[in-house]
Amino acid sequence: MGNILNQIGIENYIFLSVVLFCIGIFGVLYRRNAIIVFMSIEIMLNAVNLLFVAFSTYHQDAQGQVFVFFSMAVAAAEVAVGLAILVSIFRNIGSISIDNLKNLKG
Amino acid sequence: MIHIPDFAHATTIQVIFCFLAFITVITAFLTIFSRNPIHSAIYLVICFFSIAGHYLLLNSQFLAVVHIIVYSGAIMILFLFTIMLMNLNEQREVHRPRITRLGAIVSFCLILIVLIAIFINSKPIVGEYDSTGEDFQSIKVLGKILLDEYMVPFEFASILLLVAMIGTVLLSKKEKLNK
Amino acid sequence: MDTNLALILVLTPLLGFLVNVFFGKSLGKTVSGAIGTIAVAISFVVSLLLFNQITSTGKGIEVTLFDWIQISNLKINLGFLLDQLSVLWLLFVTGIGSLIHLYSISYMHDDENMHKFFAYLNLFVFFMITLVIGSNLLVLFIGWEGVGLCSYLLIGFWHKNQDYNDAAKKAFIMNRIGDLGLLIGMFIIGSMFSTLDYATLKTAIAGATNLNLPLLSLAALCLFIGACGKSAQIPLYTWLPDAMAGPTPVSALIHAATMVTAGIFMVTRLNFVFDLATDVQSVIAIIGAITSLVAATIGLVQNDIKKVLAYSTVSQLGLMFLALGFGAYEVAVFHVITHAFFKACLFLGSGSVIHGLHGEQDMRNMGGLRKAMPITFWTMLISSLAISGVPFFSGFFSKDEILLTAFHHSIPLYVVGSVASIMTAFYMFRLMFLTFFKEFRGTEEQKHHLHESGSLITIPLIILAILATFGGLISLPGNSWLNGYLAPLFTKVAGEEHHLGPTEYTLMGVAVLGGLLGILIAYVKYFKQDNVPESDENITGLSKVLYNKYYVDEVYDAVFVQPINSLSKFFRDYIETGLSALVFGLGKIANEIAFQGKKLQTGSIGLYLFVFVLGLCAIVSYIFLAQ
Amino acid sequence: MNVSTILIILLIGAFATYFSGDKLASKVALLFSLAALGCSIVLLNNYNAGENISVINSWINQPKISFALSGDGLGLAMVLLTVALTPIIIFSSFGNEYKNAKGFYGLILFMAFAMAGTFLAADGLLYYIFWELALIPIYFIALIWGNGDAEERRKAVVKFFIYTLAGSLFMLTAFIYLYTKAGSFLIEDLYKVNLSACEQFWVFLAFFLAYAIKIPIIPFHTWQANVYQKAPTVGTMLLSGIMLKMGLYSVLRWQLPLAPIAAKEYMHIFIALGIAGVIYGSIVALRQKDLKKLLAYSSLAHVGLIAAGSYTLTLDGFRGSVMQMIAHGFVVVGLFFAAEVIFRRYETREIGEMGGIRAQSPKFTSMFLILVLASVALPSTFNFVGEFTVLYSLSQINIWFAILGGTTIILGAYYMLRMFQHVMLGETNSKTFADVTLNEGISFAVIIAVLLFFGFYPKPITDLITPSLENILQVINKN
Repeated sequence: MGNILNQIGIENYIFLSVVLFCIGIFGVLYRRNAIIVFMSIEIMLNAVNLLFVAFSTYHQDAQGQVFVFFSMAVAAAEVAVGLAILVSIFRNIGSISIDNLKNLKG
Repeated sequence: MIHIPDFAHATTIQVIFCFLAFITVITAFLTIFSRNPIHSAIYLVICFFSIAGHYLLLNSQFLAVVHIIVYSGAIMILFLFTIMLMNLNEQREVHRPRITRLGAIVSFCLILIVLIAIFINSKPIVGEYDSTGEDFQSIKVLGKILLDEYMVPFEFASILLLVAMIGTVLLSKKEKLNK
Repeated sequence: MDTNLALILVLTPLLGFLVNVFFGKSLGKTVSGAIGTIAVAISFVVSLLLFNQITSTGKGIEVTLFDWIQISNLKINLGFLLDQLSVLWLLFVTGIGSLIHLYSISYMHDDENMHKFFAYLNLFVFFMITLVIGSNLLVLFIGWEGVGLCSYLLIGFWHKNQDYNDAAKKAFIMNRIGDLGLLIGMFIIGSMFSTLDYATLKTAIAGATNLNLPLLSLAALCLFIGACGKSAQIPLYTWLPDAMAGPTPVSALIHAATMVTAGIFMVTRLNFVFDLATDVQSVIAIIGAITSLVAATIGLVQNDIKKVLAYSTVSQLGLMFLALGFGAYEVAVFHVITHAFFKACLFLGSGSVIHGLHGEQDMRNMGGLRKAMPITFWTMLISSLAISGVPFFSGFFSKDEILLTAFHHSIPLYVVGSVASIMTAFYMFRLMFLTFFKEFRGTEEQKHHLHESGSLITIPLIILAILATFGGLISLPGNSWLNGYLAPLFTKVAGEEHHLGPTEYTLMGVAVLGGLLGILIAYVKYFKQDNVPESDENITGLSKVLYNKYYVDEVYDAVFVQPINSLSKFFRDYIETGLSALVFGLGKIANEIAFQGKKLQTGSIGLYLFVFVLGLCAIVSYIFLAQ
Repeated sequence: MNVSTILIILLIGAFATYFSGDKLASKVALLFSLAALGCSIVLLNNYNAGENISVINSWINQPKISFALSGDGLGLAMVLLTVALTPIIIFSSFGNEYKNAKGFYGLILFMAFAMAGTFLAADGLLYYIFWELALIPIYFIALIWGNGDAEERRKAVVKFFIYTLAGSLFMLTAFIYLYTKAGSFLIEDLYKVNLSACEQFWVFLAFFLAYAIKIPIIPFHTWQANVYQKAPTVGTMLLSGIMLKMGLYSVLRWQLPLAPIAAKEYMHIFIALGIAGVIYGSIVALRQKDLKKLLAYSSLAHVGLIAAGSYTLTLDGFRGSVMQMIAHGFVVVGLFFAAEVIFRRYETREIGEMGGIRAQSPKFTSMFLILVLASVALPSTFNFVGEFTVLYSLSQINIWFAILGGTTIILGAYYMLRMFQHVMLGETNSKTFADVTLNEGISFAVIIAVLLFFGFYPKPITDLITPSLENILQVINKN
């Protein structure tokens, strides 16, 4: 099988992941709901992962995919801990709006 | 120049790609814009599935499967559980100042423009793609690399997950102790 | 042998000092006084031995003890040089010193700290000997500052009175101003000739080619400033009258006979330097003459018996500097010696009077003491005649020589000196008439206690009066033993021997007449007309200016002391706090930045992310797009 | 036996004192400080006999830091000053009761250890460590056992601490920069580095900041007076007697040889700064109401002169300033002790509340007066030898420096005698003033004996320090 990128082009993947990444940023800025913010972060992570895989193919090298593998592990851990924190915050203050999470205010 | 797919003479793969990309972007947007978190989560699942489709398209089956398992299977379920646990099915975000929206839109546009500008600027790097036909992304190869070259990080990843698990348990448990 | 003699000479007074300091209190007053006196007397005997040796061999003795200070290009020994000049000085320092010690046993007997007094006096003699016999300028400087210290201690001897302490402090500080000059002079000489040793310096200067004369003159000027401080010349003379706050024997020893002549000693010692600096010599002569006149005018109206003598001392010192300025070193030395005799006698006599009146120093409250204190009267009269230049007393010869020298060099300065001499005669006899003639003007109680002082006081007076009478014999005009004795010291032919021609006799006559005129005016004013000086508030006009010493103290206070004090206050209150605030200000700025910066941390993740995005865009576009 | 023995004795002493309990602490501390003194005298003998008493051990390989202590004349002289003053300082505190005495005396010995280490260290980083180590004990001594309002004291002490620490950081930077050039922190290697004039300027400046604050040279002196006033007298003695000398010593040992071109280029500025300190310190001292503050400003004036002497880059200047350092160390300890003696009896440091002490305490007066006179450099005291040499060296650079610097003998006499007059003289004070006790007398007598002995016979010290100063001068003049 020939290289798939010959038919699609790496630039399209780059465009796609850039757009996805921007959507993620947009989501973080736009939404106040911490869960949605989390989801936006996941979108950003996936945008990057996608790019990794695309370039892995481009370079004919498995390293990129290995990296994605690890990034998934990290994302899983992060989500687990992050959601646990959210839950406990929700229990404490009854809201998960990030406007209420200003304990770091100087 | 940006390579614009020619829809009239598009190959199957190109069509599939365009379709998947469309779904990905749309669902990502919907994730963000839908008022109900549950809907968001469901859109996100679709988004993840489409990304897994991309992986398949790129011929990395292993990753696609892992992606579906981890993201759609584990993470999203976690999200859903959490949303349900918090009873977040109705919209709670009342106040959303205009400045926030403006900021969000500005950053979105800005980063998009910058990134694309960079990409266009560095276009010459993108050249023809050659294939040696060498197998580099089958499960067999990946497994070898993971357990050979990346043995230690791999183990660390497991430790990380373990720690995250313990941390999560502790985080949830402590509240009960306090109350 | 010589080393031992020199060490005995120096260390006996030091030993006396140590004994008196550590055991004086337990030894009792008389014993401690005796120890002090004997210590100085031993030094006197040693001086006599040395004098004998030097007159017979005609050569100086050099004693080097050990290296003292090492500086790269000059090595300074702690060593002594006993030559004609220093032995001469030793003789009258230790001689008059012994007499004054003897005198003090009686004079200070009522003071509870008598052992301390003797300790200080011995220390003074120690330092004075060091000053005189040091073989280089720095050893001289030990003595120089040491006598200043003793002067400080003794002026402030009655330390419970803060005025006295002020006077002591003033003396010390004014001396230190001079000392700085001396130090600078030493630095210049040291860097020019790489030595501070007199003998080496003399040969170095004699053998030097291409001398940097302006620099040498500067050195000489600096040295002269030092001499000004110590010998109370304008502009540094104001401490000496104030120094009369000390016990009278101190005034006699330190502030009349010995310490104040240190400046003359130093200039004489370094005659080879001053001979080259002719400009500086003129300065010395002019300052000497002016000092002499100014002090004499102030002396005219003073009512405190010791103040009169103090200004008289300043005036006489001025005359000595006048002689020095003309390079007539032996003449100055001659006057130093005769002046030491009669001024010591006068001070001791006034001390006797004060003692008799239980501390009264104002001449307006004296009078008629002639009968009660005959010995004091006669000795003081002799000394007054000597200082006034009445023929055949010692002062006549020495003062006449100075005026002669002045006449040969500069008529205006001669006139100034002569006027000062006439005034001297006037105020000295004003003092005599007010103190010893007419009726007693003090209280009844004082009158009741009037008595002649004891033999310990009168014996020194008598000896000094004899010396004041016959002291002039050591340098008779035309046949001077002193000039011959001192000749080896000087590079130039020791002054031109004055041939006693008609000019000289005329001048002598003029001087004698002037002196008699002064005495006559005093006689008319204070004996015939029975005037008593006005009380302080009635003094007006010129007398008031004179009585207040031309307001020099006030001027110094306004020009130097007050500005420094206000500067100090300004520095303390503003600059110090300002600098401190500056340092604290840095801390405050950091604090303020933190405080303001804190506000940036709104806790709003949205804002953080927005800024983060902006930053990211900026960095990324800089990296990738800026080429 | 080598110089590290002194450090070991002092360090062990510090711990032994701490563990000996409050009652024994002062005696144990005295014992150990005397042992250190004895040890240094033995070492001095060995050194004079030509024995090598230096130590070089490698310590850390990467970066290359050695445990190097040099036992040359200069270092030894300064260490002698330290270990001679430490017993005096400890002994002088015998009349006071300190709570938690074991900590107090332990810290004193620890500080002596650090200061001796600073004087001996022959490795840049080791030196820096000792240098900063010396700061810690004095911080606690001043903070815990100081006097006056606690809040004000804390403010003064923290200012001092941060200020000096900030200065030292510049020095550390300079050392690291030099290390990148030399590849070693050893002083010999650092001496060999050839820097360009520009680099030297910055290195010089960095060192200068550290030392100017420590010494202190105006206008970096603002910490001084307050800390001197607030610290317990023992702390003040340690600070003024020894710690200031760390800065002055370091100028000679580190700053000048490491940046000779810059030193030559800018020496006039720094001499002028030193002399400005002389005049400024003297004038400010005139109107001080607090005895310890007055002495602090007098210290400022004296160290200004010493610093000026060091910056002349002549052998005379170096020699004079080292001698003056030693002399000033002794005299200032004596003077602060006198202030303490008065404080023990009158419970005040306000000059206005004193006066009329002389009549009641002849011995104390004599001793105090001798110290005052030594401090104004009366000939026959050691201070005169130092001051004369320094002023002479200044006169070789420019006669005006000598004249302006020489005003110290006038202004110094003015403020010191003024102080003496108001503290000691005048009408007998209504409060009784017991004369010095035997203990106090011994401390005074030792200090006075040292000052007078070396005043007449400074040769031993000159001979000790001259070779090493010549070496330093050689390094400075190598190109």
